[in-house]
Amino acid sequence: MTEYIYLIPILPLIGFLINGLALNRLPKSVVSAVACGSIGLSFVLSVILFFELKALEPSSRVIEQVLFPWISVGSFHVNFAFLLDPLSAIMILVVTGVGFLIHVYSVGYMSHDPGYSRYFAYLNLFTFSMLTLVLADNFLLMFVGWEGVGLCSYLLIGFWFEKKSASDAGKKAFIVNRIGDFGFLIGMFIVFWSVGSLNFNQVSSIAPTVFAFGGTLITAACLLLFVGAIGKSAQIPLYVWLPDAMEGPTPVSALIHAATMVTAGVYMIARTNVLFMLAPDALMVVAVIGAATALFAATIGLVQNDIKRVLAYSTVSQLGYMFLACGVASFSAGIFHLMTHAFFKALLFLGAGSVIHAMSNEQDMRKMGGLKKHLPITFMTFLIATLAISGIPGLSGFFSKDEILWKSFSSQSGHPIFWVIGFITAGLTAFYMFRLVYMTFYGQERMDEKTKSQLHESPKSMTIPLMVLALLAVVGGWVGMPHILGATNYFEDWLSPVFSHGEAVNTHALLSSTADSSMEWLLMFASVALVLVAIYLAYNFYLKKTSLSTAMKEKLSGVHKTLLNKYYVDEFYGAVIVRPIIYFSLFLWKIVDVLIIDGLINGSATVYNDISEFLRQGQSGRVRSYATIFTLGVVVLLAFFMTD
Amino acid sequence: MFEVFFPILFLFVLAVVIALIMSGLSVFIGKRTKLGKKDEPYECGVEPVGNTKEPVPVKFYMVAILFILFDIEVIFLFPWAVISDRLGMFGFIEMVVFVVILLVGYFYILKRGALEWD
Amino acid sequence: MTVPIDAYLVVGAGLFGIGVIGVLVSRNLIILLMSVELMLNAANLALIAFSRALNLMDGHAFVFLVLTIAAAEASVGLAMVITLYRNHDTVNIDRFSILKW
Amino acid sequence: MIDISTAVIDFGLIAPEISLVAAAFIILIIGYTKRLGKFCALTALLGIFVSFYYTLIQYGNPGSGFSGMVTSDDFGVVFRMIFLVTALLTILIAQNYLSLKRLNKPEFYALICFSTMGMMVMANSTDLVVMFLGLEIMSVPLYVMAGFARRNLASNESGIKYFIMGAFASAFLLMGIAFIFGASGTTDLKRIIADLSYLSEFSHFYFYSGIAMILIGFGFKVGVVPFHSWVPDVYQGAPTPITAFFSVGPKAAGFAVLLRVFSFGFAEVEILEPTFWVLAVVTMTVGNVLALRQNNIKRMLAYSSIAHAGYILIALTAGGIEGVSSAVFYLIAYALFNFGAFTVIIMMESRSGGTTEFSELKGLLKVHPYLTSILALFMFALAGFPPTVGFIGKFYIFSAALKNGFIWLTLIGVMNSFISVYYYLRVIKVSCFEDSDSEFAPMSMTPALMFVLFITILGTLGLGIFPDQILEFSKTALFAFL
Repeated sequence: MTEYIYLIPILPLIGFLINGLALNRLPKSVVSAVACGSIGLSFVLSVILFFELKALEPSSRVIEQVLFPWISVGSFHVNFAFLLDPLSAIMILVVTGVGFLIHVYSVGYMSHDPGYSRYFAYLNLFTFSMLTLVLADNFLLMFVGWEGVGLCSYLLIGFWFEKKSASDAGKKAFIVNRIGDFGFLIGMFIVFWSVGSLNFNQVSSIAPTVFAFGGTLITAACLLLFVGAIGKSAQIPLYVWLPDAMEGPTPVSALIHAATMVTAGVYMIARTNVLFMLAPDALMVVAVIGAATALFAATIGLVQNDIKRVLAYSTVSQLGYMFLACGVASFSAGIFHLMTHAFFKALLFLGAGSVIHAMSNEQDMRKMGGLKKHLPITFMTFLIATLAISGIPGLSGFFSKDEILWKSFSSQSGHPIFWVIGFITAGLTAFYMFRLVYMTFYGQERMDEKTKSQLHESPKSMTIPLMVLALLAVVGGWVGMPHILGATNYFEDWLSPVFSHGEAVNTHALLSSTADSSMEWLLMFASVALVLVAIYLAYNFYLKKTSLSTAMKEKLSGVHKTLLNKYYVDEFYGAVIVRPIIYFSLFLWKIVDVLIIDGLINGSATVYNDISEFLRQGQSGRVRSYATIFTLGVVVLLAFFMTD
Repeated sequence: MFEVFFPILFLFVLAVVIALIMSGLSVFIGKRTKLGKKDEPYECGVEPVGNTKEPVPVKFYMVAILFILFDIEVIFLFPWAVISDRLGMFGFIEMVVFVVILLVGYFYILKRGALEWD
Repeated sequence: MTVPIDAYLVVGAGLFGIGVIGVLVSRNLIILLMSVELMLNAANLALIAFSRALNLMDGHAFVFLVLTIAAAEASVGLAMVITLYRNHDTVNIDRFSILKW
Repeated sequence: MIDISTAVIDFGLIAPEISLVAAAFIILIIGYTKRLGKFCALTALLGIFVSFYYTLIQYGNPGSGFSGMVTSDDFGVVFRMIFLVTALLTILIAQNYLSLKRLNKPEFYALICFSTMGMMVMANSTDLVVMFLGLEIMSVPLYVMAGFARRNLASNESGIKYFIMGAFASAFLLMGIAFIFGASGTTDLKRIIADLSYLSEFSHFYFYSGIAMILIGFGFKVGVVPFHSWVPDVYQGAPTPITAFFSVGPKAAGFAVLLRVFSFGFAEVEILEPTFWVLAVVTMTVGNVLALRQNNIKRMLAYSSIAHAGYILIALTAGGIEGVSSAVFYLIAYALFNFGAFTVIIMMESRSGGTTEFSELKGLLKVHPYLTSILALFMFALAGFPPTVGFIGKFYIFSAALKNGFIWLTLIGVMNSFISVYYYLRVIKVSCFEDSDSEFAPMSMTPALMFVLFITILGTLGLGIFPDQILEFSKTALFAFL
C-alpha cells in the first residue's frame, strides 16, 4: 500500500478540481459528496498506511516516495518526493481525520450559503496544501505547501468578502504570513547553502557534521526558520492575524485553528529538530516566545465577549504551550499536545459554530445564556471539550498539558520559571473557558424573544461530528500517559525514532534534572488544584454573581454565617485576584495588542507607501527631467569607473 | 609644431573669403529694387511672420524625410565603387541585393502614396 | 608630424558635450533631434580618429553604418514630430507630459 | 581591416534573419494591394515559422562567419527562439485588439518582423558594432510601434519619449564602442579579451569609460535604474499588445547582450561586480516601491518589469554558469507569465470603453471566474509563488547568488519579492473582492487569445512543476560561450 502515499494529498486536490471547475453547476449533494468523499478516502488511506508503518521495525519506519526529480541543476537536486515516518503519519491522521469531520459538519453549517461549492473547493485545496506540507520530504516542497496554506487561508478567511472586515482580515492574514515566510525562505537558503541539500533526512544526517554546535550560523538559520513558524503558528509578535481569522465561516476557523495552518509551525520545528538541537540558544528563544505567548494570549482571553474571539486567543495560548514544549527539547510532548488540542479545539469551534447557528449568527456571549436545555448535545460535547482543555484528569488535554509542564520544569533545557508560567496559564485557561461555558449555557436567557423563538439544536450532520470529536477529546490523550501512572507512553515511543537524531546531537538537553517522581506527582496535583480553583472562581463570578442581589436579601434576613463568610471570601477573591487580572488583561488587549503590535505591522506598510509617493514625484513625465536623471546616472557611473 | 594645423586654418579663411566674395558681388553687380517682397528675409517658402497654426503642407516634410533616407543610403555605393573590381561578381550581386532592398522601400512609398502631391 | 589624436578626441568630446547639453536644455523638439545627431557625429569623429591613429579601416566602415542609422533615426524622429505637431499644435517637449507618476 | 576576400560568407548563419526580413518586405509590398492585403498577418507568421526552423537547425552546431561579425552559438539560438515565440504571441494577441482600435495596418506586422530581426542580430554576434546595429534595427521599429496609434495622444507621447531617450542612450552606447575600439583596436569581444591583459596607460582610460558607456547603453534597454525613467510612460502609452512585446522582447535582447558582454567579454573586469551589485539593488527596490502606488495596471506592470530586471541583475552579479543560466531561465519564465498577464489585460481592454485602470477589474470574479483564476495565477507567478515557474526562477537566481556568496544581495532580493506581493495581490483583491457598480460589458475572447492563454498557462504551471528540461536547456546553452 505504501506506494499510494501520493494519493493522500492528491485526493483532496481532485476534489478541489471537480468542485472548483464546476462553478456551482453541481447540485449541493454532489458537491458535498465529492468534498467529504475525497478527504474521507484519504483519511482511510492514512489509517491503513499508519498501521502498515506500525508493522515495520521502529528503526525502519521511514518510507520515502520519489514521484519525479523536480529540479536538478549542477549540485542542486530536489526531488518531488513524499516522506512517511511516525511524525508525518501522526500529522496526516490528525489533518485528514479532523479535517473530514469538519467537512461533514460544514455540509450542515453552510447549507444555506450561495458560495457552497466554492467553499468546499477552498476547503479541499486547504487540506491538500496542508497534506503536501506535512508529507514533503524536503524544505522546498514543504514551502510549496506552506505557501499554499497561506493562500487558502487568505481565500477562506475572506470567504464572505462582502463584509469588508472579512476581506481585510484575509489580507492581514496573508501579509503577516509573508513576513514569516521571508524568515523561512532565508533559513532554508542558509541550510541549503551550508548543507548542500534540502532533503530532511540528508539534512538531519549531514547537519551535525557541517554546523558547529551552538554556532552562529546554525543559530541564525534556526531563528529564521522559527520566524517562519511564528508567522504561521501565530506567536508573539505575529499572532495578530489569528484573532481576526474568525471572520471566516466557523468551520474554517476550526480547520485553521485546530487541524491545519497553525500547527504547521510546530510541525516544522519538530521536523527540523536536529537543527534546533544544534542551536541551544535558538531553542531557548523558542521556549521563551512560547511561554510568553501562552500567558499573554490567555490573559487577553479573559475579557473577550465574542465567543469566537475567546477561542481564538485560547488557540494562540495553546500554541504557546506547544512551542514551550519544543523549546525545552521535548518535541514529542509538543506534537502530543498538537494532536489533543486538534481534537478539543476543533470540537470547541464547531460547538461555538452550532451555538452561533442556533442563535441566528449572534456571537456576543452577553446576549446568550441558558442555552443548556435548548442545545443539549452541543452543550454536552462543548462541556467535555472545556474540561479537556482545562486539563481535568482523565481527559486528553490533561495528559498532554501535564507532560509539557513537567518537561518544562524537569528537563535540562527547561526552567522552573517556564513551569510557573505554564501553571498560571493553565489556571487562566480553565477560568476563561468556564466563564465562556457559564455565560453561554447557564444563567438566564439574555437573548431577545425573536432569537429565542428560533433556538434549535443543530442537524445531525453537525451534531455527529461533535460527538465523534467529543469521544476523541476524552480518549485522545490515553496514548500518551505519563510513566508515573504506571502506564507506558506509547506516543513518545512511537515518535522516538524521529527525534533520535536530535537527541544524539544534544544528549545534554533532554536529561531530566530532577527525575524524582514525587515532585512530578506534586506538580500534577498543584496544577489540577489550580484548575479546580479557577473553575470555582469562574462559577462564582459569572454564574452566581448574577444572583448577588438575592444573596444580599438573604444576608439581611440573617442567613447562615457560612454563606456570609463564603460571600466575603468571594469578595476577597474578586478584589485581590480576579479584578486586577481582568484590568491587566484589558490593558494588554486594548493597548499592547491592538495599538502597539497591530500598529507596527500596519505602520510598516504606510511607510513603504510614503516612500513610493515620494519617489513618484521623480516621474514628472517631462522628457528633459528624465534625460537629466539619465545624465546624472552617467556621471556617477563614469566617476565610479574612473576611480578604478 | 602648429604648422600641422595650417590646413585647417586655411579652410576657415577660405570659407570666410568665399562668403565675402559672394555677398560682395551681389552688392556690387546686383541691381537694387526697393519693393515689398524683396525686403523680406525669404522671398520664397514659408511666411516668416503670421499665424503659426497655419497648416503646413505635410508632403513637404515627407519628401524631405524620404530624401534624407535615399540620399544617405547612397553612401554605401562609394566604398563599393572604389574596390568594385577587387570584389568582382560577389560584390556586384551584393550591391544588387542592396539596391533591390532600397527599391522595395521605394515601391512601398509609391503604394502608400507618399510621393503624390494633393 | 600630424595632428595628435587627442585633438580630434577633444573636439569629439566637445561636440558630444554640446549635444548632451542641447538635449537637456532645449524645449524645441527639432533642436533636440539635432542635438542627438550631434552626439552621434561626435562618436563618429572619435571612431575616425581612432582608426586613423591605429591606422585601421574598421572605424571608417563603422562610420558609414552609423551615418545610415543616424539618418534612419532622424527620419523617424521627424515623422513623429510631424504627427505630434498635427495632434498638439506644438513641438514644445515640455507640453507632452500626460503620462507621469 | 575587414578583408572581404578572406571573409567566410555563410548565409546559413543568418538564414533566420533573412527569412524574417523577406517576410517583412513581402508584407510591405502586398500590404496595400486589394486582394492580398488581408494576408499580412499570415505572411508574418509564415516568416516567423521559417525563421524558427532555420534557428532550430543551428542548435547544437555553432558556427562563425562574415569575418567574425556573426557568431551563431547555442546561447544565441536559445535567445532567438525566445524572440520568435514572443513575436508569434504578440501577433496573435494583437489581431483582435488592432481591429477594435482600428489600427490593423500592414506596417504593424512588418515592424514586428524587423524589430525581432534586430533582436536576433543582437543575440547572435560577439562584435560590439554588430550588436549596436542590431540594437538600432530593433529600436527604430519600436519607436514607431510605441506611437502606432497616431490619433491617440498618449501613444504619440510614449513614442516620442521612447525615441528621444532611446536615441540619447544609443549615442552613449556608440561613444562607448568607439572608446573600446580605440583602446583595444577591435570591436570583437573574442579579440578584446585576448589583449585585455596588456592595456597601455593611454588605452586604460578609454577602455573603462567605454565599458561604462556600453553598460549604460544596453542597461537603458532593459530599464536599469537610473536609466529607467522611460519605461513606465512608454509602457502605459503604447498600445497594449505592443507593451507586451516591449516588456518581453527587447528586455530579453538587452539581457542577451549584457550577458554576452559582461559575463563573457569583460568578465575579468573586477569593478563590474560592485557596479552590478548596486544596480541590482537600486533597480529592484525602485521598481517595487514605485509599483506600490499605481492605479493603472499597465503602469504597474511596467514598474514590476523594472523590478524583474533587478532580479535578473542579481544573476548577472553572481555570474558563472549558475548566474547566467538562471538569468536565461528567468527570462524564459518571465516571458511566459508576463505575456499571460498582458493577454488578460487585453481582454479587459477589449470591452466597450475598456481601460487598463484597476477599477476595470471590479466584479470580474462574478462574471468570469475562470479568467479571474487565470489572472490570479499569473499574478502569483509574477510574485514568485510556488508551484508556478516564477518561484522556481527566483529560487534559482537566489541560490545562484548565494552559491557565489552574495548573502546580502539575496536577502534584499527576497525582501523585495515580498514587497512586490502587495501590489500583485491588489490585482486579485480588486478582481475578486470588489463589486463593479456598473454593468459588466462583455469582453472578446477570440481563439487566438485563448490559444495564447493556454500556452502561457501551460508554461507557467508546467515549468513550475517540471522545470528540469528547460533548466538543462538554459544551462547547456551556455557552455557554448563560457
